[in-house]
Amino acid sequence: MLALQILIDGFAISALYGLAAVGFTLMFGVCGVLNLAHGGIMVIAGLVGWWAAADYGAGAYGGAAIGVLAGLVAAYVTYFAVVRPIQRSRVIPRAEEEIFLLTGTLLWGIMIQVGSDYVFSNNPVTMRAMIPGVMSIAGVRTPRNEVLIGVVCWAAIGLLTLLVNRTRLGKQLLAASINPRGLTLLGFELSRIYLVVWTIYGLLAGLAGVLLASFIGVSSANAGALTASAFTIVILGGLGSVPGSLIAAYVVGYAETITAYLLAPTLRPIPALLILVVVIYVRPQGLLGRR
Amino acid sequence: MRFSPLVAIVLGALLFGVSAPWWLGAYFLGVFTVAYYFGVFAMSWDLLFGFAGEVNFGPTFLIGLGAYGAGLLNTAGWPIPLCLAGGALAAVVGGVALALPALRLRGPYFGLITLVAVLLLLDCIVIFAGVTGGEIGMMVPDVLSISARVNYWYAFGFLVISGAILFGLSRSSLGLILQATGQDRIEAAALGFNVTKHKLAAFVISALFSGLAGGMLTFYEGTASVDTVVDLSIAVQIIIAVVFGGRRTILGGVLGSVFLVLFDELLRPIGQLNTFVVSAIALLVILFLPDGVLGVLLRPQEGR
Amino acid sequence: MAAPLLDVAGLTKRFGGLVAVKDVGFAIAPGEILGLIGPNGSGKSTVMKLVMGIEKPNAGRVLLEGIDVAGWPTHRIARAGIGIVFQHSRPLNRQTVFENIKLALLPDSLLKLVAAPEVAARARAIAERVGLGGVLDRRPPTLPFADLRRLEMAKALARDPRVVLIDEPFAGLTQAEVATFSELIDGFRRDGRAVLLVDHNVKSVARLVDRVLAMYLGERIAEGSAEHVMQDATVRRVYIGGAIETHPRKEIDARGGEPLLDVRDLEVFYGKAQALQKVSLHVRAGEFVSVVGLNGAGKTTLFNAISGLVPYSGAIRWDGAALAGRSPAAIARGGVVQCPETRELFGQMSVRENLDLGGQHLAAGERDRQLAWLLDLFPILRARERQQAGTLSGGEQQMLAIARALMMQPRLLILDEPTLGLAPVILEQLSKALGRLRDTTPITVLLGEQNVTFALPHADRVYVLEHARVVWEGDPGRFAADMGAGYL
Amino acid sequence: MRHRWMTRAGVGAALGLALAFGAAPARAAGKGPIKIGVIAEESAIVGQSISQGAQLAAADINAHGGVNGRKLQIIVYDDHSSAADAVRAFQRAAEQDHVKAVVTTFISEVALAIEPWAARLHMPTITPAAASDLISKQVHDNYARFKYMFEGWLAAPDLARAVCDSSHDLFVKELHMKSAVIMSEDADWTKPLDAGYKSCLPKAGLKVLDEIRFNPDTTDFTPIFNKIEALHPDVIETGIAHVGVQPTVQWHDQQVPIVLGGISAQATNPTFWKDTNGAANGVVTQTGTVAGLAITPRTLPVAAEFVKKYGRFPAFTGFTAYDAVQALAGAMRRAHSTKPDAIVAQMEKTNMVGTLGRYGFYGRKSPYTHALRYGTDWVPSVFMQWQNGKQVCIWPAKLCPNKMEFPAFVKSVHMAAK
Repeated sequence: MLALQILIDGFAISALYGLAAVGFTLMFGVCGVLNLAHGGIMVIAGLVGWWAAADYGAGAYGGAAIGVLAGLVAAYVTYFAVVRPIQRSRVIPRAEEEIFLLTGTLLWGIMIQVGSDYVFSNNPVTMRAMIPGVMSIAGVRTPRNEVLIGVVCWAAIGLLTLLVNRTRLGKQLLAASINPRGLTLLGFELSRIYLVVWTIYGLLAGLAGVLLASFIGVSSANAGALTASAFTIVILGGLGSVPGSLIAAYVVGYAETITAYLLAPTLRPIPALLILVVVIYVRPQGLLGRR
Repeated sequence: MRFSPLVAIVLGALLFGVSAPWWLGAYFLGVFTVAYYFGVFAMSWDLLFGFAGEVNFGPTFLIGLGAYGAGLLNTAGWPIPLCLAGGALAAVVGGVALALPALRLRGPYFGLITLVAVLLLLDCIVIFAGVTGGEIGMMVPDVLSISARVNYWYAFGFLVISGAILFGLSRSSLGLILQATGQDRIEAAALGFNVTKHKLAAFVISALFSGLAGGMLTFYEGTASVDTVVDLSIAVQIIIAVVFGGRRTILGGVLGSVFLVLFDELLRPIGQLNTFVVSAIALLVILFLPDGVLGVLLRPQEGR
Repeated sequence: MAAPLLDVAGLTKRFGGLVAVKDVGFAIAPGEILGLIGPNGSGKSTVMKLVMGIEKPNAGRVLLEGIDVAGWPTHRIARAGIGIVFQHSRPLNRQTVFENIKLALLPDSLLKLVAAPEVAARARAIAERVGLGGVLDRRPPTLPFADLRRLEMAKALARDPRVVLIDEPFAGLTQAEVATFSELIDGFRRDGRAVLLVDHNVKSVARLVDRVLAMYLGERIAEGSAEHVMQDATVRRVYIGGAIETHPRKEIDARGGEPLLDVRDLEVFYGKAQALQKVSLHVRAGEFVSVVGLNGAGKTTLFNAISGLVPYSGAIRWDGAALAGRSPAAIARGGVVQCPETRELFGQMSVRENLDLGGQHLAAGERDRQLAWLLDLFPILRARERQQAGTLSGGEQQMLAIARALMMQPRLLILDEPTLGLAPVILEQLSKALGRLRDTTPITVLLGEQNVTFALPHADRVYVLEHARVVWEGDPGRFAADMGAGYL
Repeated sequence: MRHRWMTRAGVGAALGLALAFGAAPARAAGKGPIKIGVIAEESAIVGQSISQGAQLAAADINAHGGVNGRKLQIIVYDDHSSAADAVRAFQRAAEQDHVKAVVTTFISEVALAIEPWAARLHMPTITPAAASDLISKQVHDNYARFKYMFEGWLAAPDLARAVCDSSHDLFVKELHMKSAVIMSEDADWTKPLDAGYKSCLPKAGLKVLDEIRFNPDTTDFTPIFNKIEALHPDVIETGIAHVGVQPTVQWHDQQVPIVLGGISAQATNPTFWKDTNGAANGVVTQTGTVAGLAITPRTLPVAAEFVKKYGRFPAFTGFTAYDAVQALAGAMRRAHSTKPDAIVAQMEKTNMVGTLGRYGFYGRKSPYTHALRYGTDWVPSVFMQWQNGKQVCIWPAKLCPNKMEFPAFVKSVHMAAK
């Protein structure tokens, strides 16, 4: 019974972790950008979604849609106002582009956090469950919304997998992550591909933010922690590896859930971090990362 | 011998620093006190980044170890000087722990590890909230002094000594060798330099000063808190201070720190949004003046 | 002959499954200069790195004055008396030339923070010797390229090494500068040092060396005096190929008119090094033009300029319009498709996926026809359709790269060094495929090659690129007569 | 070349001068208004209510002639709920702005960081919400040093007593409940709270089945609720302030069939219903007051003013901060002085009608020196329940005639009744 409970509870939260991390890792894999404003973008999506659903009267689904859209807009702003100017700057040495991108997005993330603090206050908010009520899965009472979230996360991840593996656009993305120069020589504009990736990324981060708001709630104060969590998962799974991130999300999700059930809720984050430290020293490229 | 602009700037800054207690109010002395400690953080970071070429996103890992190490020892009843030494030692141990992967890894992976180190320290502090005070902060029994002037002199003296040592090191033979190892470790090795040894030294020096400054800041404020010495936003502030003031100049970091702390304070009347404005300014500087203020001021020298 | 200073034997290095260096040995006596030559990928640079300890050998010994230093860390080897002059100089740009030289004279100590007083005098003396005496207070970014190379020489000299390794000593230098550098290196001989010059070909080092060791695919293929090695049959086959054949097509020569591709006075700089100097060439529709030249002559730079990948001055016109300002991808879509030396395959994707990506710009039916045609042209790819591109053999990868470029139905196909690192039997297959391509389609080809035997048979016209300049232009029939002897 | 750096030096000098002038007015602290500093987190509703309550009190006082002929002026500092920011703001308030007293923070850890500074700088300081008993214990143990610190809200042991008293009436007598599980965030203020719960709940008739403490960073409460549910308690007695929205929403979404009671600071926010999308329905918590409730004659007028001025009903800290400023003003009036020791001496004698009850502090003999007095004669501590979007007062019965109502999924209500 307890095992089953852990299995079910861990599943949804892990799926959410996974969804929040795949966009982040995809971005690094294809564009080589580690976006440290990631948590901020998710928070914006959650807060705007909550606002639209509660204050603006868009309803649960309308609010969710508006929230995802907000995530997309925030991603575009990140790209056009911060990332692209750094990439195209003539005064920033190429060798140091990385640190400029990291500090730039980090600064931008702080601006998002402080800005939404100002607009929404840092009170945590939760979006109304899209499907209220509970259901029984093999005797374990589970909120329907949690089931829905698990399903939506996996649907999104499945769609992304289909997109990457089955469509022409997906092949371009895959190719860009392997060899951008090769793709240029075949007549594909990398700038267009990057824009596509930022779009996908914005939608994923927006969706993750909205689901997070409806599952456990968001607050502007979470922005840093959300970036850190996505980051931890992505490092654990291997930078740029989507399947690696998913595996890592489940490792972290279940490690946390098991700890919370069997040891103590206070110790929840510890095992995942210990795993991370071991992985970093033994296999720094992550579980499925390539060097 | 030509009178270089750097000498003029340093002399001006020293004059400002020495005379400040006579014409600045107690509160602004306090602001500069904090800014000076941040200046040491920034210089230590620049030694690692600008000279040894290691992108350390987690300077607050070292600072936090120093601050919390000193604070915990003080809670245990040790006198302040011993606590500072203990905190600095903790930071040096942390620096060596960071250096080990740094010597094996290249590219973004090392940067990631430094970030993870900060997260780890952060989680430890939160989890062991019983002794560390968690996210809110840890109160330490002793303070350096309650007089703003005395505190200012402690900070100013510490800054001047650290600045002289770090700047001296950067201009010494060691600084030359560090730059060579930072730029191309193969070429440096081919010139006969033991890269491992020198990198380790850079980490130890950086950690030593970061840890000391962290401990001093703790005993100035009477608290060690995640928000002032560990949080990633502090790491960002340090990196921005260096980039703003000028990378690879050591002293530029002090300039950047004073700017950031002072501005944050001057903008306090606009309320919560002060952080927003300071971040925005820093972002613009990063985008348009990547060489930093001191970098720009000293540039004409190079065009001879 | 005196006892060798440096005595290398049985040196072997494997990277994964690839044997980069296989059982290589040589000895250099004091005051002797040995040339180590081989085309790109032959393993010569790896040998240099193994001697210096930058890579660890899997087997073999490196005796320096009788002490085996193989596997030592680089800095200990350097301290033991081996110095290296890297091809790409990376000086400390914020320090003066004087400080850069001083750096190389510093002891490997954490505690000696102030340099010993005699260091300054030594640094000045070394600077005088390499010809940097007048620019001691300048910073490297303000120096001309040749002075940067001098600085590298000075740094290598500072440690007073018994053995000096020099990588591509003359790359990027003008003829006059080559002379002064030769003099400098000759000075090392007079000092009694042992010198190893590593270069692509015999010709550039011939005047300087006492002996030459030629490598190919990781193995030693010839050793002896420069003349001897130049005449060596194996060496000639590696560089020139076998007997030169040509198949002129009269009808092409008769066709005049506007060239499809027209390059005028092209100049390219990498930092301070000039990679192309006033290069002009043109290609008419349907022509097969070969650009031959040794590694480092500037072929790849030329093609990258055409493809819009490097900034240049001068004019490149395609189909009557300037290409400047267009993105590399737009140039490729416009019909100028490059199949680069590095192949740039998508290693983790299947052969079919690689080809499909090339064909994405075509309409569906057209794409299928093109694919079917290409799989007929390169039957081996049909058999490997599902295999990951990264796991193919070198020859198969090259065919895939060409096929992928052809999937775009280019109007001009640029082939850069397709023979690089390939076995002779594969070359033959490749050559046949090119022949079929030329004879059955109206395609225009611009081929860059070091291997003359491969480059000439299909060519309608030939350019010879040497030292960043076009030195000869004509039809392949005359090449053997005009250039045959002087090419190597 | 030469004159170029001369201009640079000139710019530097100008900057220095500007700084000097900027700093100069700081010294000229004359006979103007009496300044009181408010240090709290403006982004949090609880914190915002503190500064708003203080401003409101100052406006009221100034409308009635001020203090000793001088106006009161409130200076607000944002501490982002960080101890270091708070200490920095405290120093600025004392040394730069020369305030005469400080009202600060709803977080015990921040108050504890400020306490030594209040002692060092001799600054009368009152926290309108921080509940840790350590704050008052330090005053008790080292009075001469720490006497400047006051707790303007019930200390945790009193909060625990209030929860036990109300639980006895509400859960044991009315609903026939027998058992409880304690669920508290790991923070300074919950340590004495949990200790109080454990000692007084059994006396009130509720057997304590377990005490679960969790990380304040926790976002997913599913395992905690499942663990609690497995113990089959009748009620969960909480001690939460850093978290609130998330456990409440998850309690509702997962339909945890157990009453949620105790202290949930965020649930006292009027915005809590909206923040949780109504998941708060049925939640019981200790609070200061609720809309429409007249604990004292002052409660309703102040609440009305608050709504008029700021557009919404305040969190309980709005009232405690209001009372704190009134108490400080009263002490200054009685002392005819703004000298720290005089203010402190008069503060100790405070006995006024506050907005939440009769307002006064425990004396030096109490282990909780300078903490707010609890009891039916003093501050009674009200319990409320969210019922269909409204905060409804349910205890003490004298003030609140309303009945509890629970959503259908809270089965423990009926189970216990049987």
